[in-house]
Amino acid sequence: MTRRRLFIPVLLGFPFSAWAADVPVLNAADTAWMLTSSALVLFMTLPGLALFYGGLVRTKNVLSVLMQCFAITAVVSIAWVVLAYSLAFGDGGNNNAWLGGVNKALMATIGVNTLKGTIPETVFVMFQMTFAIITPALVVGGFAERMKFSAMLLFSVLWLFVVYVPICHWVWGNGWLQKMNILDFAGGTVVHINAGVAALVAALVLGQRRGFPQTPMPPHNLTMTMAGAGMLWVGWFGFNAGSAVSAGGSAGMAMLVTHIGAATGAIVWSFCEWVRFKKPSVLGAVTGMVAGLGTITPASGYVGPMGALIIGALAGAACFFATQFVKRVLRIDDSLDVFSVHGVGGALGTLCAGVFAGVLGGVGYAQGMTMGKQVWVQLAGIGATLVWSGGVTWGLLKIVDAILGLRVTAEQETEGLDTVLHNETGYNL
Amino acid sequence: MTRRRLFIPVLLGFPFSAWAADVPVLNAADTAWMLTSSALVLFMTLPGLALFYGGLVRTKNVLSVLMQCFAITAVVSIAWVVLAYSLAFGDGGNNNAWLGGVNKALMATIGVNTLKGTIPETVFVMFQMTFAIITPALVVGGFAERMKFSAMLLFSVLWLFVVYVPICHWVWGNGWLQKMNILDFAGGTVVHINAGVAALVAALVLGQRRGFPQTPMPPHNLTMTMAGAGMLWVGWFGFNAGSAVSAGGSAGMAMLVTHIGAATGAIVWSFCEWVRFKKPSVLGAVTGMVAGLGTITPASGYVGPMGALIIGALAGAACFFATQFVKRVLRIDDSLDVFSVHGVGGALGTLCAGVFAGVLGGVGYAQGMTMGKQVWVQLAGIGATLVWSGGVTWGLLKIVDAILGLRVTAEQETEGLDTVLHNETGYNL
Amino acid sequence: MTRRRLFIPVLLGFPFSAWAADVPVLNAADTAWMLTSSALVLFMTLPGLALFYGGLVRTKNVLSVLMQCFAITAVVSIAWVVLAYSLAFGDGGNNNAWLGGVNKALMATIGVNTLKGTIPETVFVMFQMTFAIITPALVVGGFAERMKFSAMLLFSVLWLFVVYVPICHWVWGNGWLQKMNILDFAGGTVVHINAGVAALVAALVLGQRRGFPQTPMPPHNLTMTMAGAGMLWVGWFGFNAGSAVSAGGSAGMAMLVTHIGAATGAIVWSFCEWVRFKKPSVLGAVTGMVAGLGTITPASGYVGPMGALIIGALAGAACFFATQFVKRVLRIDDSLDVFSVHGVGGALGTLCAGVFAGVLGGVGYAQGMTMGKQVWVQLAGIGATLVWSGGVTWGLLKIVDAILGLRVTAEQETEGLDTVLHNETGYNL
Amino acid sequence: MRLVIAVIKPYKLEDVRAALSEIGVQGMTVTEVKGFGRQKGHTELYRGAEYVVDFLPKVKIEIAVEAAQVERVIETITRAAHTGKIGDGKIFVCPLEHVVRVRTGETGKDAL
Amino acid sequence: MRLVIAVIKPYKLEDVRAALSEIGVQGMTVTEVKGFGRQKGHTELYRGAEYVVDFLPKVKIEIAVEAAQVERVIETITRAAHTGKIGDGKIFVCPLEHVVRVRTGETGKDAL
Amino acid sequence: MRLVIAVIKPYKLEDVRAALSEIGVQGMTVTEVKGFGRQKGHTELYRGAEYVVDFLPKVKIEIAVEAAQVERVIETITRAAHTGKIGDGKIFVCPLEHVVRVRTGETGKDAL
Ligand SMILES: Nc1ncnc2c1ncn2[C@@H]1O[C@H](COP(=O)(O)OP(=O)(O)O)[C@@H](O)[C@H]1O
Ligand SMILES: Nc1ncnc2c1ncn2[C@@H]1O[C@H](COP(=O)(O)OP(=O)(O)O)[C@@H](O)[C@H]1O
Ligand SMILES: Nc1ncnc2c1ncn2[C@@H]1O[C@H](COP(=O)(O)OP(=O)(O)O)[C@@H](O)[C@H]1O
Repeated sequence: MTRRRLFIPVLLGFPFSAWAADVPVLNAADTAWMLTSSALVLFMTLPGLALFYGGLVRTKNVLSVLMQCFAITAVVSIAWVVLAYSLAFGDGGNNNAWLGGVNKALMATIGVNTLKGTIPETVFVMFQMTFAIITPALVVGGFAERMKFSAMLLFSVLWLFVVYVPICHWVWGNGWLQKMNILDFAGGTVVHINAGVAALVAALVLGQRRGFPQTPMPPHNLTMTMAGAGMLWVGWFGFNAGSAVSAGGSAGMAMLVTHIGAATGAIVWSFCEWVRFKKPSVLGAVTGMVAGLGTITPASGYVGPMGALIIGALAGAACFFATQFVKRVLRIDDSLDVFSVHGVGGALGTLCAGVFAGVLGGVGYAQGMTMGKQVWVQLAGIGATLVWSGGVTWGLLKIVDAILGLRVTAEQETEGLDTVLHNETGYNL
Repeated sequence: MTRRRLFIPVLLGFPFSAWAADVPVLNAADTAWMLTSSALVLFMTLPGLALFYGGLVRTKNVLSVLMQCFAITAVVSIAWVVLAYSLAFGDGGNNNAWLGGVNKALMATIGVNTLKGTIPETVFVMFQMTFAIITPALVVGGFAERMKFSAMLLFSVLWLFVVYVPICHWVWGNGWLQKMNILDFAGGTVVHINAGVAALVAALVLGQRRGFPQTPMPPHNLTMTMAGAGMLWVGWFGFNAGSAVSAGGSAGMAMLVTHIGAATGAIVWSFCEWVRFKKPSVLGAVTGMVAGLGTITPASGYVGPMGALIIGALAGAACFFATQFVKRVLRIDDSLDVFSVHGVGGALGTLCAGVFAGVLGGVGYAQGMTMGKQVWVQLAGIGATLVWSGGVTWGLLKIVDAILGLRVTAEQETEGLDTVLHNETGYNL
Repeated sequence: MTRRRLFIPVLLGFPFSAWAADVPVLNAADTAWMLTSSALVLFMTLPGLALFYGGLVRTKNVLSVLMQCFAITAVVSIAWVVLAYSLAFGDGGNNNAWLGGVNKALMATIGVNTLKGTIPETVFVMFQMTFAIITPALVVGGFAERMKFSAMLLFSVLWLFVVYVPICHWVWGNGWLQKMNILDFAGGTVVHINAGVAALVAALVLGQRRGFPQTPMPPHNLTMTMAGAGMLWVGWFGFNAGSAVSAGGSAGMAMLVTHIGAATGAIVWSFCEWVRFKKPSVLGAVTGMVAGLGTITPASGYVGPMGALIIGALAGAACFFATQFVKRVLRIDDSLDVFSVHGVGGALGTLCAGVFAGVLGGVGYAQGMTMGKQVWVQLAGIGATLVWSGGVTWGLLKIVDAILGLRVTAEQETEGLDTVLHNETGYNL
Repeated sequence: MRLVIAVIKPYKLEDVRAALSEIGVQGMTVTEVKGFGRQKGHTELYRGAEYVVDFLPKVKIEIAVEAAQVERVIETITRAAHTGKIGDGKIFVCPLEHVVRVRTGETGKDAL
Repeated sequence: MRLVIAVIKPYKLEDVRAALSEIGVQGMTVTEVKGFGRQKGHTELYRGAEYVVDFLPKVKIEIAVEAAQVERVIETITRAAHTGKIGDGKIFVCPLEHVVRVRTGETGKDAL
Repeated sequence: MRLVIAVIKPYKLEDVRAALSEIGVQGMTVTEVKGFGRQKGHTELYRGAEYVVDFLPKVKIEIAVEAAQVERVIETITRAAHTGKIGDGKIFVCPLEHVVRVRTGETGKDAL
């Protein structure tokens, strides 16, 4: 019994084995790991992502970026508890293919002893909340240094409900994509493609920062970015290994392949830089790491170490060239390259999950699936996310623009958002 | 056996099931979570609180604040192992209502296999130690930028033994307040009111910093403060969810309500700023977060998500106005607003624990208690802490002043404590 | 049964009880703790050590140090998965006393359900990988601010295979030292002596930085160093308590003694400074902490709290005087004092493990060992590490020098490695 | 010779530098300064404690030129740094007796 | 016109600025500098490596004024910056030939 | 009196200060500046975005001296700051009408 309870989820590669559903029993070890994972994923956003992003902007805007990450964390958390969780993971009845229900709004029916699989549902709520937080926070990179704080807040909340929640439900809430057996272990579609596309659309709708690309806008503090990068790497273990929702072999393998993806991504990106620009840079290395992590994310519960090596390598190269292309050829001011790294990486990884689940020590496919079929399902998931996230994000931005206006004035942008929007300055050294 | 050992504590949802008490058996899952929690709470102080505080002072004093947090950590740790733990959690015999005994001094009788409930006592010693560390570290905010290092050290050690240890024993060491069934899950009285009051008294005894309030003393590095704030938020999961001393539903709910408290506190404080000063600030948001966390702390194991929403909201508003009042009206230089945030928040939270344990999905009261009775007990705890902490802190400061002198000279204060006390400067950029 | 499985490892104080080897069963609680520990130890390097070291160098070289730590992490990770792990922990057949085999190269035979003791082998691979990462990263302190990036990379990879892997195998991979029952719980020989000696040799081979010791080279950002120090302290719990490879009493005691070592080390070093230089410094306190941690590391699974007090105190004093001696008397530019702190501390701790395992609440010796015999074994381990690490490191540096050249030009060193090697600058404030 | 000292808005530095290069100014020395004048500063608020920041970030450019060039240099800077908004800055001209190039020991106009 | 250059202790800046405003000085330019003089610096120690820091943080104030005002300005600064302790600083006065206000092109005293 | 303004390479500051002390220069004021001139800057690359940094870090030293001393001071600085490589820097000399020591009110050469 014990063994089955522990290994079934592992073999199937997703959280709740049928068995556990029948006879829900709390597993304290799984709970311990999920409590830890939730802390790790929140750590990715605060202070991880905040520092990673904050270091990349100019001094006069550093607080505005930290504030955006922080405010999104606070506001999304409340929205999640009040309604979003229920819409994502509640029972949607007949429409469940598309959206969950309101039965769990305000955490109704969730008590101290309510279980979800082998862990308390409160922990599952927390864990999933941290994903709902970091996704809109990633989008910040697309409109950094020029968006109004009020507009950013309104947009992020709307986006959570209209973009994140549905896609999350489709893939993890027993929605239509999950029914098609899509393989997205920790959020290639839900988190990375989603955030990447939204950031690209935001960059296009808001337009370039004043002076882009002529004026140099070098990162104001790469040591801060590096500190954030380290935290992202560590926190990502909770993100991916936590997505096993149990403390067993699946979590272990997920952690290992995640780490391999990060390392390979960093190495390959640095290698590309070394060849192309003669010198490897710190920013390049950490960006390659994020690319590797974003790419391995959807595959992390399905592939083996060798698959991870290949995925990480592809990620480093693909995201490197995507960044060059968007920045230098298309001249789109996706300020912190969210699309090139997370969008491209997330799509690549979702595709690779379909392939490498079947080879090089992958866990294999669900009954009746073949690599061919699986790849089609993966493409469906990628396509659906691209279309929904791209289209709806565009619409939301237009609405918010009509209501509040998206962008600060030219003078304000020149003076810097920190003093203009928050009456503060980052440094008084 | 296995199943019972693993699941009973869990099902009952609190630390030591009667059963476990009779036949103490190690629960590896609880142990795993408590090891993690201990790491998380230490992380709150180093580097969390150190950075949070360090960023708020002026450049010339940043190292002095980091040093105070660090030195307190080191010195309190040794004091804890040598004697303080025993006085707090040892057996005080007939006087046990007031103070523990010396039977566990020098960790006597504590071996590799000694258990406390379902975890090794060594882990319990560590976990409680991290609380004993952060409490005096919080007090630093009251006398920052002007206190002698030697005086700070002596004061902190005395304070640990004469103020922290007794109160800790009363509430958690089977002292008189625990016997009265006070509800203080993770330290509203022991940690927050206690630190807040001590900081206020220290601010009054030492007096204002030179030039306060005319001279501007803006935070020298808000990015550092934000980094610390993120670490505090994450670490607080260990603080509150760890206080369940088990990896089950109680820990899960504690983590969820803790998070809700932090988010609501941040939102409400920012809202107050937005209305009152036209702009929300980063410092305001993170301060509201700390207020929410400090306030939910005593209630975190007893209330439900909706209760947490209300508690967090009250915290944000109450602490915001308290800060304005102490700073602008009373003109007390509680330099980093420890009293307004932790003192007021801790008291508010301790009171709310008594109320919301009984409603909105709270876990209810101990046998024979009603909301009315419970509120009285809570008030008794708040009052006792206010009086003891306030009075004894005042006395200790007078004693230390007589022995070493509390304050650096005017010249030294002008030059800055880093070079004067530590022969170092924070930045050589 | 259960009890035996849980406590045998504890009593013997090392990972795999014979019993567990016979009937391997996954223990989810141990797994949860080891997943967490792996994250904690990676956190020590990124961002912990990177920030700790980065803050100590001059502004113009800060990125080069961050890059070295980061690149080592990435490259060692891949090398570990591809071959190094297998050579360290694989089966070396007849030569197993000296080196492992290639049977686990490319993670062959390691699947989702493969166990190592009570945890998935993937987790064991990850945990050990983090040790293989931080060891060469520590060496960076010896050649900081003057080494070519390419040479650093080549050297680190060669060093991993030729120096780290063998010593790791001797001590933990059933090699000759383990067969002699050497007591090295978490890496006094494998990690600290090893890194310390290598750094010293590197400092000698590369020579002093230009202008050393006349020109002042003060740390450019001690707040960064302090932040890193806090992360090291916290992460070290994973390093030492994780080395129990189970979530039980052994891990608990390891965490407690580790913490005591850190605190005492910091206090004693500060005390020495106070007496010797009239003022205690932040850098001194954190260096003493690292000294205490490095010293307690090999002993952490064997000694009791009182033993830890003594070990920490010895560490603070010994490393303090060693630093003065190397810097002021020998005038060797071991730039970040790796040898004085890790080398001296590691050797001291390895010796103390042999002594304090037998007294003051130590866990005692393996059958047939006495304190006398044990001390000889410890000395053998120390000596072997000194000789192998010292000699081979010297040879490798000569080889790399011949191939790539070790050092940047004088002009480049004056301009700073960040712009010269990486086309970046740390700060644009 | 003259030492032309211009205090301008930071984000105008690049334009000014370019404009000066065009008219053949070989070199200049730039300092980040804080300016106080008619232009009002901004307010900062920290937990309700209010600070009026009177000093605004400016950039000071020092250019040693031959007397003959002064007019053109002034005219060039004025044009390049001009926004018409308060706070555009000032140009000061001081007499310069002597110039030496450290590298070569050249003096006077050859040193410029 | 004259360019008055004062090097003072940093924490005296606010007093000096206020005092100058009172006597109607409209503007000034401030630079953070490091001063070397009779006042001794402090020592820093890092893991036993000792560094004597000779240079002390000072603030340099540059004020362009009409010749007639110079005396009052000097007298005002001296009073406001005075502590009587070594290191109070110095005031230097250089001739100033020409002033231009970038915004308006005004020159001479109108530009001040 | 004269105000000697030298712009040199940062890592030469210590040598120059020492050399000046030897010839009895009591004090000086130092400012970190960015220099633009013949010496070329370096390139920075961030994710493929390329920035040419024309401005190089330099150090500006201001020394008030008696007219008689000027020659020696110039000669001393030139020697101490010299590397022979492009970018060594420049020395400028301006007339100085008046000096006051804030602490004592002393003026002229006594104030130096
Ligand atoms: N009398 C002065 N002496 C030195 N610098 C001045 C003086 N007046 C103004 N400045 C500098 O010029 C800058 C711009 O002046 P300000 O009066 O704000 O606007 P405007 O240049 O439009 O008159 C100030 O920030 C200050 O740096
Ligand atoms: N000859 C000089 N040239 C330029 N600046 C000087 C000179 N002498 C002193 N200073 C500046 O004045 C400051 C104060 O001078 P110092 O001799 O320390 O004290 P005091 O002003 O009391 O004589 C110095 O730190 C330096 O910045
Ligand atoms: N005309 C000038 N006015 C002011 N400063 C100048 C001028 N020309 C050069 N400088 C300063 O001198 C520094 C060195 O000059 P540069 O032409 O680069 O080399 P060199 O001193 O060998 O001629 C420059 O970085 C700049 O700071």
